[in-house]
Amino acid sequence: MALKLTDLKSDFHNDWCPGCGDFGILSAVQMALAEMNIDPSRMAVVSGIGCSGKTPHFLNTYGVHTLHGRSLPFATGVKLSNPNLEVIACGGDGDGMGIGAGHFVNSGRRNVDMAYIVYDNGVYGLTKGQASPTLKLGMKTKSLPLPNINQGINPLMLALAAGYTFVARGYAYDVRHLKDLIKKAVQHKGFAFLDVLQPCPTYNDILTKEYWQGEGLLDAAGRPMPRTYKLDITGYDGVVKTDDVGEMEEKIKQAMMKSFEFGDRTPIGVFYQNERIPTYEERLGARMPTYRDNPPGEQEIAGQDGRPLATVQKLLDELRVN
Amino acid sequence: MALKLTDLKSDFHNDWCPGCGDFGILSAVQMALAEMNIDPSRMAVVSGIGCSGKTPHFLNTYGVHTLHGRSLPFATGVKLSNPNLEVIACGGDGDGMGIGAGHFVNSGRRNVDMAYIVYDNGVYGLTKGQASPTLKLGMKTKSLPLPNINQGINPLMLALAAGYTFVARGYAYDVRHLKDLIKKAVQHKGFAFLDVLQPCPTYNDILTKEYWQGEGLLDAAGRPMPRTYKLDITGYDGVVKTDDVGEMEEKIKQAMMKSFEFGDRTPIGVFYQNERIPTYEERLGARMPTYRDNPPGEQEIAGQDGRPLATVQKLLDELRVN
Amino acid sequence: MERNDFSWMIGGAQGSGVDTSAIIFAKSAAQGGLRVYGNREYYSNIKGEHSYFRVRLSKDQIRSHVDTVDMLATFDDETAVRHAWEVRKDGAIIYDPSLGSNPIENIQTIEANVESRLYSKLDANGLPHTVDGVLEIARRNGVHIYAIPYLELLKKVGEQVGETSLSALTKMTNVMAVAASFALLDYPQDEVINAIRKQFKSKPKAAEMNVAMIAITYDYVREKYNGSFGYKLRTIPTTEKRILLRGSTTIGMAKILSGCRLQTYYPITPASDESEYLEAHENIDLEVMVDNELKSMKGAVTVVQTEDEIAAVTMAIGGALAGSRASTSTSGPGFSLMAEGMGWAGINEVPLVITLYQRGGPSTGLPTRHEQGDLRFALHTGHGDFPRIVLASGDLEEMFFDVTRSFNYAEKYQLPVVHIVDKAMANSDMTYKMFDPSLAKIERGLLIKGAVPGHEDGPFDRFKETATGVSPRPAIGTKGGIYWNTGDEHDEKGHISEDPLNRDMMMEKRMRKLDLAAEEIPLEEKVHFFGPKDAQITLVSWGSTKGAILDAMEALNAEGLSVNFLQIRLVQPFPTDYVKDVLSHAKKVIDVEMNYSGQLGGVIREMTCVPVERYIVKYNGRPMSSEEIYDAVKKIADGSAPNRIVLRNGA
Amino acid sequence: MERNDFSWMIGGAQGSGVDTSAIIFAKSAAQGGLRVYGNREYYSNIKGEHSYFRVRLSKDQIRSHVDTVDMLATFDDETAVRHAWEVRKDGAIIYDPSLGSNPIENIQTIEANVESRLYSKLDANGLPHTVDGVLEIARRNGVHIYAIPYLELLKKVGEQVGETSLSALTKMTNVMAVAASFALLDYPQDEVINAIRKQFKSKPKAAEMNVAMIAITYDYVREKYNGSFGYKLRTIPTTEKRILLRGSTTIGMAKILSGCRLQTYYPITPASDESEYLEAHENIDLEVMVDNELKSMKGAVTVVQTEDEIAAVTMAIGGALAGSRASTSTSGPGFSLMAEGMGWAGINEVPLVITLYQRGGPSTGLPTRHEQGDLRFALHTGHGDFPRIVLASGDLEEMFFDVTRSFNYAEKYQLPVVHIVDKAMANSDMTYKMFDPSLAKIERGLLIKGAVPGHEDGPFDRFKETATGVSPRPAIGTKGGIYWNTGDEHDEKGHISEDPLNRDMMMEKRMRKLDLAAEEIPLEEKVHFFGPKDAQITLVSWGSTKGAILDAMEALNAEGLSVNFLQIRLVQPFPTDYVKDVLSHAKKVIDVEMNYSGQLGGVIREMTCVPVERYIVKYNGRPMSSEEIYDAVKKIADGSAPNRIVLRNGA
Ligand SMILES: Cc1ncc(C[n+]2csc(CCOP(=O)(O)OP(=O)(O)O)c2C)c(N)n1
Ligand SMILES: Cc1ncc(C[n+]2csc(CCOP(=O)(O)OP(=O)(O)O)c2C)c(N)n1
Ligand code: SF4
Ligand code: SF4
Ligand SMILES: [Mg+2]
Ligand SMILES: [Mg+2]
Repeated sequence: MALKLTDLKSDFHNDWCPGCGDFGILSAVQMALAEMNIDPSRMAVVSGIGCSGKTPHFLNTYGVHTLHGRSLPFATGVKLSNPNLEVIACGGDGDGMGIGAGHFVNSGRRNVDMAYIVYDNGVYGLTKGQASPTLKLGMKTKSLPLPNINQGINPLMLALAAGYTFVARGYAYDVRHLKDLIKKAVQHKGFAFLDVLQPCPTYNDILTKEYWQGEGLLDAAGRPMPRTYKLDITGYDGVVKTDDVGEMEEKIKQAMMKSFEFGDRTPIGVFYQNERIPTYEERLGARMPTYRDNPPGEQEIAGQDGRPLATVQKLLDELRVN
Repeated sequence: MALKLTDLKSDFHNDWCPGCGDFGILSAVQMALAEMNIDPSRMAVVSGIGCSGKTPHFLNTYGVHTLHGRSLPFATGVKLSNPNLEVIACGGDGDGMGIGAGHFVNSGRRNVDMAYIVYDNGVYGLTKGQASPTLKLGMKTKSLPLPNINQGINPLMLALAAGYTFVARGYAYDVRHLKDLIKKAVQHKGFAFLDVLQPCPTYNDILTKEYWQGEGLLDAAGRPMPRTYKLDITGYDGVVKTDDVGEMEEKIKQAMMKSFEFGDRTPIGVFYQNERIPTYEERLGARMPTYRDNPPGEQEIAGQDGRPLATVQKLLDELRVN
Repeated sequence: MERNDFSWMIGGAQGSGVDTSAIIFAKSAAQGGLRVYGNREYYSNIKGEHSYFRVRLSKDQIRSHVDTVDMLATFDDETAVRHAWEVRKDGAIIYDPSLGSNPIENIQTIEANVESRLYSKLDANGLPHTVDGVLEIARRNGVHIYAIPYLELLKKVGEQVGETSLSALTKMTNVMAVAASFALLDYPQDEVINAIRKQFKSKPKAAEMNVAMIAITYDYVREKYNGSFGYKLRTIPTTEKRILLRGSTTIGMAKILSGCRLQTYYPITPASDESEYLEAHENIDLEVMVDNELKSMKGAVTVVQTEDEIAAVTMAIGGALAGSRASTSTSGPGFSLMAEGMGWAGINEVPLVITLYQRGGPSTGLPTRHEQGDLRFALHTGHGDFPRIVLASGDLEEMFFDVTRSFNYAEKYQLPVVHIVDKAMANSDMTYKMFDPSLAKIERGLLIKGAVPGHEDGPFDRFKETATGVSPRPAIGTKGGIYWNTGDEHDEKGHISEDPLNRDMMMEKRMRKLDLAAEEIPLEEKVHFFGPKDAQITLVSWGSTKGAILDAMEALNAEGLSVNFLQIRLVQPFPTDYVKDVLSHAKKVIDVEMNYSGQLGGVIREMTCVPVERYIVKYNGRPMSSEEIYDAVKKIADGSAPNRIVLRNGA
Repeated sequence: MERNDFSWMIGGAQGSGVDTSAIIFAKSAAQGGLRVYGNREYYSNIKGEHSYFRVRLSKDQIRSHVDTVDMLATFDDETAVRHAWEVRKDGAIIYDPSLGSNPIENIQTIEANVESRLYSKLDANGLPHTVDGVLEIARRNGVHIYAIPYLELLKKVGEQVGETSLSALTKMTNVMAVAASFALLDYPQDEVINAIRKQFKSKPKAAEMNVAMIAITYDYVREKYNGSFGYKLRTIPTTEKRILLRGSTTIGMAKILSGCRLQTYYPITPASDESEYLEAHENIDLEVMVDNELKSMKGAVTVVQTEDEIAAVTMAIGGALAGSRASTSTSGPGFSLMAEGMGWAGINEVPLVITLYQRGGPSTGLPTRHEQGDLRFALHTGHGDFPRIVLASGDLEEMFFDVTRSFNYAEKYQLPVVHIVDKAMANSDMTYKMFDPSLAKIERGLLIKGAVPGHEDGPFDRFKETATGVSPRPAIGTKGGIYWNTGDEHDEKGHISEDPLNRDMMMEKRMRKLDLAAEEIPLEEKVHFFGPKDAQITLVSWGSTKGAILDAMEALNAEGLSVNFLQIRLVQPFPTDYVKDVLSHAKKVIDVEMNYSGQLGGVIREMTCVPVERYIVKYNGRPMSSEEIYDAVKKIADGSAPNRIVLRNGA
């Protein structure tokens, strides 16, 4: 039975600010999940803390609203415990690249088969608008008393450096395009990173919806020219197609260069994708033949009366001294 | 008075394993500091935890052997408290890019005027040889029961993505070259990252001294060909010379591409350097005119009898209601 | 409980100006010589969820809120239906009549369980599920209901000042609720206008529009409700200079005064307001004696927003090593991340101040609500044994002066100090007699800066064993002071040492400093004792319950139930002898705490073996009112209640 | 103290095979029916620093080491000069005569303060600062000194087996010290050969070389020192099947048995040995009942090395949510980083097991040394109040079976469990009667997997209020079980809720589970009581002091000083009534702990108000010996000692 959009909506009250880009992302997630027709009870959405962190509560799937910066290790635990589940992590830019940067980098190394959506608004929304790690040096949003004193991180470049096998960017108000990106990220075999430009009308008065939709950037005819453009339309192809290391390096380089473009012409779409690298689960499976079919979370561990199914007699016998 | 090498040596017993690459790095640090003739009492060496973390104890400067993964925020605290000190952070690859990866990334954003030397041996030395974040996927050092299940990080690429303004690589047994790199790193205006290939003969039997010096890689005459080569000899120039953003991006791209080279031909030297970006201290100074001359750690705060020098009467007066 | 004071409440959606209007209310009253206590409740949300502000006024000293509301000023439907129940008989509700017929089910931000509780009350009274239904119940309970047609009046203001933009006009709605309140209370219009002018100092146009609005509101109320509300508010002439202090400002200011020059933080509610205050005031005024003359100079506080709280605590430690008075401020989740760093500061004898703003736990808990649940954790943060000082303030004035004490302790005893405050204090406003900052004295202990006197080159015995356990401490950068720090056990120079004898010496040296601190710190800084020496009831508590307890105690004593109150301020080192003496001679001890498990009670039992058996606790996220304490003490006193009473008031 | 047993020590540089030789020694003895207790001391270093291994043997049950060494086997200079002092009169030292004239100052790895202590002893005896000087003092103290010319004998072996590589031969030096020891003890050569053959099972050539070496060593000793050493070691026939168990193996094995299927860890001494054991045994044997027949199958334990301990704890929690029995193992610094994660598990009622291997703190402390300093921190980790269970094992057998208990508690009460062990246990080896794994019973509580029976689609009330506080818990992935987790306070479905009534309900629901646990967990799992009911002295302690206390207690009782011992195992929920009853009736209570502040003593005072006033504590990083406890108890008993005795033995 196909899922309807409403099947994915929880009835928990949404308290994001009016006009928040988070709404666009939420819709796109709901649409993507409905279209992919994944059984909601075989799915977990795992988030960090922030405005964005509330997302799981609005979705009718298993939801895990974790700690600030920790969505990735939590999500990894869920997924490795039961690789038969679909796991999506999400959270804010502060959550992911500030306090969570260590997990961000090291999760790239693991390549667990999950998707991670970052709500990139340049600010710490829920704590009232402090600069987030993606805000550029010298920017002064209305929430800041002084211009940002730190350089901004380029999330895509960081993801490429960390080893993510799918790196993409979406825009919160281009819901259909974003929906497709989310589907790709979820369907990607490996760890998929999706950075979403998310206007925060309450605190970030620079990277607003109006900005992205071309305010002040007019074409000859005086029409605003959107500041985002779609990569695929330009013929850009970020997908690695062979096991050749050279090809991989080429595609990474290409994606890195693309990732420098930001501002008046900001690419959205898939920057890089590589399914040739084994996932963490595949690597585990290679070591433990029963891993996939009988994963940790589904293994029976006890028989009648609590008798452990595992036997350690052989191990004990190794220790015998007489 | 010029410093002698011995002025920089503490008399604390060194307990690294025989043949450890750390000795090479230590010598290079001592030589560099002696040549730069920095007053040891105006200098702090701040380390993390690991074999490498013991470094400060062997140096006759203020030494701060901190917590696992935390050398950078500790060092930042020392430096921002007193920007007139020379501060060098150092530590292992596990320390810096495993547990410390979050600070690694976010320190890049700050660009505090310090140097950071990573002892990159591919393993967690002090805890007996587990895989570190720089060990490549599938490598099985003698200390590992099974091949490494994680992808390795490319530290240079990560540093570039994080915004370091000086990115270099040295080799522990090329002490003179390393010494020069350390001097450059220390003298660099901004946050300098120096990754050092450091053989760990006890646990890492793959990236050994013999490997780097060309074992099994013979030229036509049957002589081993070293696997490292010096960037500057090839005419490579990583230094940004203008304020042009285009030049900066070009140099970053160039450095990233260079950083892919690893193995039979592994470049050492300065990959990227940019002194055009203001340091964190400069940014602070722009906001607080007294910051440089009267920094936090040197400010007098009390007069006779403990009378606070700061007066808050104006602030209190703002709160008056009658 | 008799009240000789007045309790006012205003509510509205987050972001709709509730805070501003409450402050205008409070300042108008304070200007007129009234004492003020105000506190704010809000959701962990940016825009839209319900928040409210309570302001209590009195001619006498007050230090806490009461549950009963004398006047509820509303300008939205949600505030009316949520809070109408709290208004006392003969009290007043101000509301917008155009919202009267709004069905409750249309109010999105009301939780399902709150909604169903409302319905069952309305159903029991046969009333519709609307604002009017709720107000009708209030009316039946003897509450005066005052309709203020905000929009109508605002349009009139617009006509008068020539403002046609409706959105510009409706921005004044909340302040209009204030004006209506004062008008009903017959409070001098000039005081309100005065406060408004100060508030909008930098926006003269807004100020004038508001002034016009006030006049129109006063006229309307006078005409329509002339004298119908029984309570009149009068100014009280006073010559005492007073300030209206807000908790989140208090510590920032005191840090400037106390010489804190490096503050690190990671944003977190409710701690980050302090750091943001510091950032906004980073360039500070100094008065330096130069050639026997006081000269005005400038200095600076460096404030660093870090990537997480681990960086915050370790960076502050680094700063302290290099000679700064350094601190970090945080709340529960952030403090949990600081455990490892604190241990490092402990073993390296680093003067570090952590300001801990407690909020509802565990975990993310109730991030914008109140609790005092972190005491035990603060006493035992981090693995292993190391010395620390834990100091808890009970009100804003203590908060202010305890900051200097915290830094002094940290430097004199060379250890981490946890200065515990909480959400209730951070988000409260109170009038005080102007503070005298010259009462603050800075003591830096055995810090050496510049050069070690008489020391030749070569390593310095930073961790030299001494009788007190405290050793001279050169800041990094001091000539002749080179030494090492390490988280490992170390010798006198700071080098790693695994030698068992050295270990014993160092453990004992470090822990001995607590004995010194216990000896040197004066009793007044450790405890406060209030009320009659011999009393039927002895209340013991810590932190911000102080205000409500004192208010309740006064009322109980006035009624003849003799009650005294032991406030514990220094929890580590614990003032064991004094507390044991007081409690073992007390007739009936009741431990009062804003946490589930009665954490201080446990500490007292541990340290004194006095079996603290009676508890008044609260953990629903809302601070205790003096009424709740009053009631609970009475019940325990007359034996009509169990030994553990859980307070549950608050919306 | 009389001893009916034998204490042997071997030492050498880290990496020189001390561990292997000690294990061969222990196994040879155990094979012969002797009981063995062994423990290892080493520096936080990879190669070169001094380490030593003590093996104690007895025909009777023994559970601890003694300080006095009967025989010290050395093959380097450092071991001789460091440990000669510990050898009792009539004991023996085996040494390499070629090292006798080595000056102590040439031994790089001896700390300056240790060196100067040695010099002053030598100077007082007018002896040179050499190995010979030290041995001479021992000789004067009545110690037998046996020179074994290792190199000479090894060359002989080489000739015999045709091995000319000197480095291949010198690899046998350490085992030769073992052979010499046994030869002096006149222990059957066959047992040693047997043990060697087993040890070198996979290296037949090495085995044969060692066998030859043993013969030559035995011959040499017999010839040169025939019978000169008084103590003879005899095999004791036994039919009891025995194992020689190592602490670091114990828990790993028990986790396999107990159904732990996801283990996360970040490397740290001494915890990571366990995870590495699990990794090496990740493919496990199952016996599954299929069609009424037991079938052998394979399963797997997934072990993940994470980037830090924050990831380790949160990943384990994620795993537990998805239905695995999940755990993480760590030591002090790592545990400090887990504080925040633990609180999340608390508020979300996640069954999580943290195995905490205590080591010397605070901070990095003494990373390879022993301490029990984390009890208080484990009881209060994380901000706010949430329920947890804290269980402490006292020996390897308890460690083994407590693992199943920990997982059972975690799942039955849906909360984090901290299972506390320590370095002393992790790095000790002991003979036990073969364990019976069928004693372990798995109880998963209200876990629902697959599908919620009878539940329609739509959210599930995961946090349903129940009388016990425990609610049915669907694993993520369960049909009909959709619910939410959040670190915020939440309603029954797991959605964020700030409602005060809901908050109270949830706090009470969670905390109530501790009452249930206290009620259900049998007394035998909470405490152990040893010795006569009425005794002059009652010792109370927890953790690995158990062995030394029992050994001391036996000796004291044998001498007529009646002593009993209350071992606390479950520290949270605390067995208050039982402990209070025992201690308030005890004549003289002494709290024995491996930490500075007597942490358990504080807990007992807090929970029972029994004023625990006498303490035997130790914090120099070396485990307590039974002799030390014996001596201290005697002194306290006869009033010749203060109320707090600090033990300081150990090198
Ligand atoms: C350990 C910890 N530190 C701080 C906080 C406070 N906090 C809550 S949300 C947040 C930042 C949110 O910013 P971001 O991750 O960008 O999410 P957004 O609100 O912008 O969606 C912070 C710092 C916390 N919950 N936990
Ligand atoms: C919080 C914490 N976790 C774990 C450890 C244990 N530990 C000590 S050193 C080390 C790893 C060292 O590896 P690396 O940083 O690469 O340094 P190396 O020894 O290789 O120089 C670890 C995990 C610790 N000290 N603190
Ligand atoms: S603060 Fe910003 S990110 Fe948060 S809900 Fe409001 S608009 Fe969205
Ligand atoms: S373990 Fe490796 S890194 Fe550590 S001291 Fe030995 S050789 Fe050096
Ligand atoms: Mg954000
Ligand atoms: Mg390393």
